[in-house]
Amino acid sequence: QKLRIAVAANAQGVIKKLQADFRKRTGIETEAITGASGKLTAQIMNGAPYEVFLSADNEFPKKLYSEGLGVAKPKIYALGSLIVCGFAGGDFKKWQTMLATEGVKTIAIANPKTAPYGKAAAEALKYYGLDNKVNKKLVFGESIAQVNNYLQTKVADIAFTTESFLYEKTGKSGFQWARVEAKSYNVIEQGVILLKSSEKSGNSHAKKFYDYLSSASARKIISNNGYHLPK
Amino acid sequence: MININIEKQIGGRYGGFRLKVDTAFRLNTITQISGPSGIGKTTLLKIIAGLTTPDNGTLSVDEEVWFDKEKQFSKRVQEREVGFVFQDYALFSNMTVEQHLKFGTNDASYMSSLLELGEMNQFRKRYPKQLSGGQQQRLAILRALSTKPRFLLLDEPFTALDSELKLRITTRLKSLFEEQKTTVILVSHLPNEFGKGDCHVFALSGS
Amino acid sequence: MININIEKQIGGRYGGFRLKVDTAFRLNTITQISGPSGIGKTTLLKIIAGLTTPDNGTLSVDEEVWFDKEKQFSKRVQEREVGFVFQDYALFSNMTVEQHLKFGTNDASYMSSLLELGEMNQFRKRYPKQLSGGQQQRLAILRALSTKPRFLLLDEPFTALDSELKLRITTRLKSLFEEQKTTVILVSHLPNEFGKGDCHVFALSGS
Amino acid sequence: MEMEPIWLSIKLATITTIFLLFIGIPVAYWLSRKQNIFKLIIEAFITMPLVLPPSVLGFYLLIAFSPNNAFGIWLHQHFNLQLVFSFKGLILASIIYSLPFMVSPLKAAFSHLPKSMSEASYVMGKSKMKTFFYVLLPNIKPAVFTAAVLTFAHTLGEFGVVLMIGGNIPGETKVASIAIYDAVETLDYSAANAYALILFAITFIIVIGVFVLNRNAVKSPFE
Amino acid sequence: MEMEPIWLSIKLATITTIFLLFIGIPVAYWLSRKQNIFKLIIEAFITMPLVLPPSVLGFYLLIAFSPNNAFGIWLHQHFNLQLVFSFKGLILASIIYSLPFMVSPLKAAFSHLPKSMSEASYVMGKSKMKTFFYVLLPNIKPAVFTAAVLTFAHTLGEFGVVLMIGGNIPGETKVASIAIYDAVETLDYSAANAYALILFAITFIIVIGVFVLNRNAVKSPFE
Ligand SMILES: Nc1ncnc2c1ncn2[C@@H]1O[C@H](COP(=O)(O)OP(=O)(O)OP(=O)(O)O)[C@@H](O)[C@H]1O
Ligand SMILES: Nc1ncnc2c1ncn2[C@@H]1O[C@H](COP(=O)(O)OP(=O)(O)OP(=O)(O)O)[C@@H](O)[C@H]1O
Ligand SMILES: [Mg+2]
Ligand SMILES: [Mg+2]
Repeated sequence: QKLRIAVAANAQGVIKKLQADFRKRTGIETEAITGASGKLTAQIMNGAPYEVFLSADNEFPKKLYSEGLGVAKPKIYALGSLIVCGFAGGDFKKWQTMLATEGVKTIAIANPKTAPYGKAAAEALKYYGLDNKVNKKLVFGESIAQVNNYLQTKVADIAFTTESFLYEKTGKSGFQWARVEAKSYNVIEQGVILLKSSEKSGNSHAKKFYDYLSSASARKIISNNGYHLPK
Repeated sequence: MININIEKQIGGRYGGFRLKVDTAFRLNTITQISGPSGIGKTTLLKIIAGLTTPDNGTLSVDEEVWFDKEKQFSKRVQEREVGFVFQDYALFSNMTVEQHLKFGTNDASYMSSLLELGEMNQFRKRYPKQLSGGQQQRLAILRALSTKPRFLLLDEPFTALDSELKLRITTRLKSLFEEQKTTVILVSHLPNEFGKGDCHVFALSGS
Repeated sequence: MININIEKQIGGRYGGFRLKVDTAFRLNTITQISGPSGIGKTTLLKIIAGLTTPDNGTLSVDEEVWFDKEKQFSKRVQEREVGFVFQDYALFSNMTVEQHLKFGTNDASYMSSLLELGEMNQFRKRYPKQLSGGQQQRLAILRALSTKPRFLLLDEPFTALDSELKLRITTRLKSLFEEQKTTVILVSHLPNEFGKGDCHVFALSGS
Repeated sequence: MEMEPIWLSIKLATITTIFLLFIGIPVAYWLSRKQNIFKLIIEAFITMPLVLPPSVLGFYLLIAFSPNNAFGIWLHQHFNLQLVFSFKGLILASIIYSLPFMVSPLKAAFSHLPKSMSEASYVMGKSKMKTFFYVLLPNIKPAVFTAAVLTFAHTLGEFGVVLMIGGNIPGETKVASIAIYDAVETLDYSAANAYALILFAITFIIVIGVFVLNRNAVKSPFE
Repeated sequence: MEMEPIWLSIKLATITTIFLLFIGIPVAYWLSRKQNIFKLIIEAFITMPLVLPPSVLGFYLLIAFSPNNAFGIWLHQHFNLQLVFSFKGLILASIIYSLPFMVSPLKAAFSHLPKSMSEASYVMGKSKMKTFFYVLLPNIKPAVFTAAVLTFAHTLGEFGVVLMIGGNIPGETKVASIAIYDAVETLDYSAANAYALILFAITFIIVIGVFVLNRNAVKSPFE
């Protein structure tokens, strides 16, 4: 039985690289089950056979822990980095003014209610006093993955997404982007939790992977794929 | 004797009336029911077959009760051993002529004698849709015979047949009825379908 | 004259045969077609109405061509001004008696005279399912008359009527036909449906 | 809990069902007439959208309707119509998605009607059109109701397609199915339950209403 | 691109369709007989799952089947059956979800059959059962095929329910619809297109095949 890791949709790209590196180092086969964090949480609470859960935020892991489903308190494995990205012409260094211009018709962000990057994007817009000006242009993706689709297929002119989008495998030519300053939104803590079901299965692979996430090589992969690192 | 003493309210708001029948039909013979259109002939046959339930009364065959309103008893349709030729045939559109008969009997030689009787041999493989009106009517007769019923209820069964064909078929039917000791009840607008003097007549009339 | 000279291959693999008709029917009179079951009477009526296409030949009414195989011409069913009483009635199950007639005519007084003719007045509001066999057949006749067709094709239209009712209805029909100058073609197994000497007879036979 | 998504959903489902009645009935009738290979292929194509997960279908529609696309540009220039992130786009997408649920039952029903029924109407001088509306269609009433209910319910519950091409814009494309999805995602189960209950209640009333309408008007006194 | 999800999907859709034929046909027949208020309510309930977004339906099923739940525990103890995150659970969920697509068209078809057809069989001494299988069912063949095709296609494309209670486990619950969803989510459009094409091809073949089977065996020589 392979080790089953539940992974938030925004980390789909990086998890593949982590899995490969982990196998190279330990020989342990893993299986990533991706989905929206909320969905994965609901599943775990109802008996899903996942052993480690990498969430897009830290609220869901905390909730699981408080429900007694975690082996230990969740820890942060990555800090999300919000970018503003698009193919519309304009100066991305001054994206704050660009968003309000005529040339930008649709701006995609993830649903602030369900997705941490959406929440961060909304905070940033508010911080720069843009929320009222661009409200009419906003479209919402179910998850950050859907926002990325809007961007990739160019139905949205601009999108607030995760920096890791830039490392997904499809071509990124023509895209311009800028980091959103960290001060403008609350830090996006992505938590990982080692689940109780890993104890039931009896082998120590889950624990190994959980520990591996804090290793130097894992941290390097994480930071090379569009995330900041926790201290 | 088939003893009939029943009542049934027919039709609701518009032109409803009460069908009352109190009579007895002899077994092992042919009884012909006549009466104006809409008087309740088809309804009476359906009551005998158990397809329609009277509001009141009793129905029995010799000593055997088939229906008794007071005792809340009604013999199941399937157990009455009747054959029925419906006025509108009610053929099975999914079955060929042959399959209709097979549905009633496993006896291959009886089956082919029936096909012979109805002059339907060449249409064995046809579906009802592929038959002319008279051919469909003959199939309806043969299907009713296929189960060798003790009682045969015929609702205007020869209307689509030309007179020569009708004569050939009724003649053959008569000897089959004698052989199988069938009790036949026939609804028809024409007198003496099976030849003179060979049948009892019951005229249904309004009350 | 209705000039008919047509051929049609009937039936496929099993018991197929070739229907050949070469005859002429007089206008403004009643022609009665007879012939054994399955010979093609219904088919012939459908060919006249334009519901079935012959393989070969021509069909014309006086000088007017209705069908010509060589010219690839066939007059549309809707324009042939025929009325048709189908052997199986083909009533509209979604319409009441009244609605059937309204579908053919807007003339309220004609409608009620038709209901009178068919003795169907009390069943105005009934659906076909709620009618007895003979009542359904009368409705089929009335519906066919409702459009005041120039040509009326009747496929065994009186089989479900008792003899007295039939006599009353055919008598009324005859005067209606005279009034409307209807050309009537009637398929029936009984001779002289409209009284002796009043109709021409065409016997359809195999070739 | 907001009520706006509920209204939007009902509006979307109603409009879609009405459109689909207009489209589906003739298409079903046409398909039920003499079969040929061409119709067979059309019929297969109508069923196609079903086999894609809704969100993937939504993705393809997104690309098809995209304003960067020839088709999208054409729509925009000639009709000033923008289909992505708009209510109109949702309607079109729902129509495509629910088409088979409308067409298939109707087609089966039409093919059960006896040919002689239409023949009887033709000889009365009635056109194909008139025959269709006065004779054929009334005779498949139960199937029409069935198809309409399925379509309506299916559109109410539709979610993947709508989410993808709608962009979850409040008051425009944020329908009830998305609201309930959001509620579940955020583990806000009481809101989810409330939405579910309302959707159930609406459907329940509609289904019961339609079935009462559909109750066979013609009752035999013998039954 | 892996082929396993495709096989899993076909297996799921086939099993679900077969089960639903067994369940849906008798239910549809029963519903088509004399209507009463009780049947009406059952019928409304069958339609209910439709109006929920699939993932929300999946969520409720997840809770219902959850091993933390009385029902889930009971299933586990008495049948050693675990319905969440297992292929068996997917089957059950798909059955619930697709039930209306099976039942509704069949019910409409049964209600179109003339009563005299079964009466003719009863007087021949045939039981209700035998009448059903030899007379009624064969006469609604087109509707049965329609319903089966809709159910099959719909199960192939089903996704929200499956994802929720199945959990995307390779070889067990990772069906094609999820694989294609994942492909789109990760912007792997070429894989998505490949999956879509395969799903289309399969459905196309099945639809064409069924319609050819369904082609009316009885052809009038006059048409
Ligand atoms: N679909 C079909 N396939 C093959 N043969 C058919 C089909 N329909 C009718 N026939 C055959 O065509 C012949 C003529 O049929 P038609 O209905 O015209 O006969 P008919 O003279 O009206 O007979 P009847 O007096 O019995 O009504 C019949 O022998 C019938 O078996
Ligand atoms: N569903 C119904 N609703 C109301 N009245 C009905 C219904 N079915 C039949 N009837 C009426 O019941 C009466 C008896 O019908 P039945 O079919 O028994 O007549 P019948 O004697 O067989 O007539 P026919 O010789 O015309 O076949 C008819 O007057 C008919 O109008
Ligand atoms: Mg009768
Ligand atoms: Mg005939």
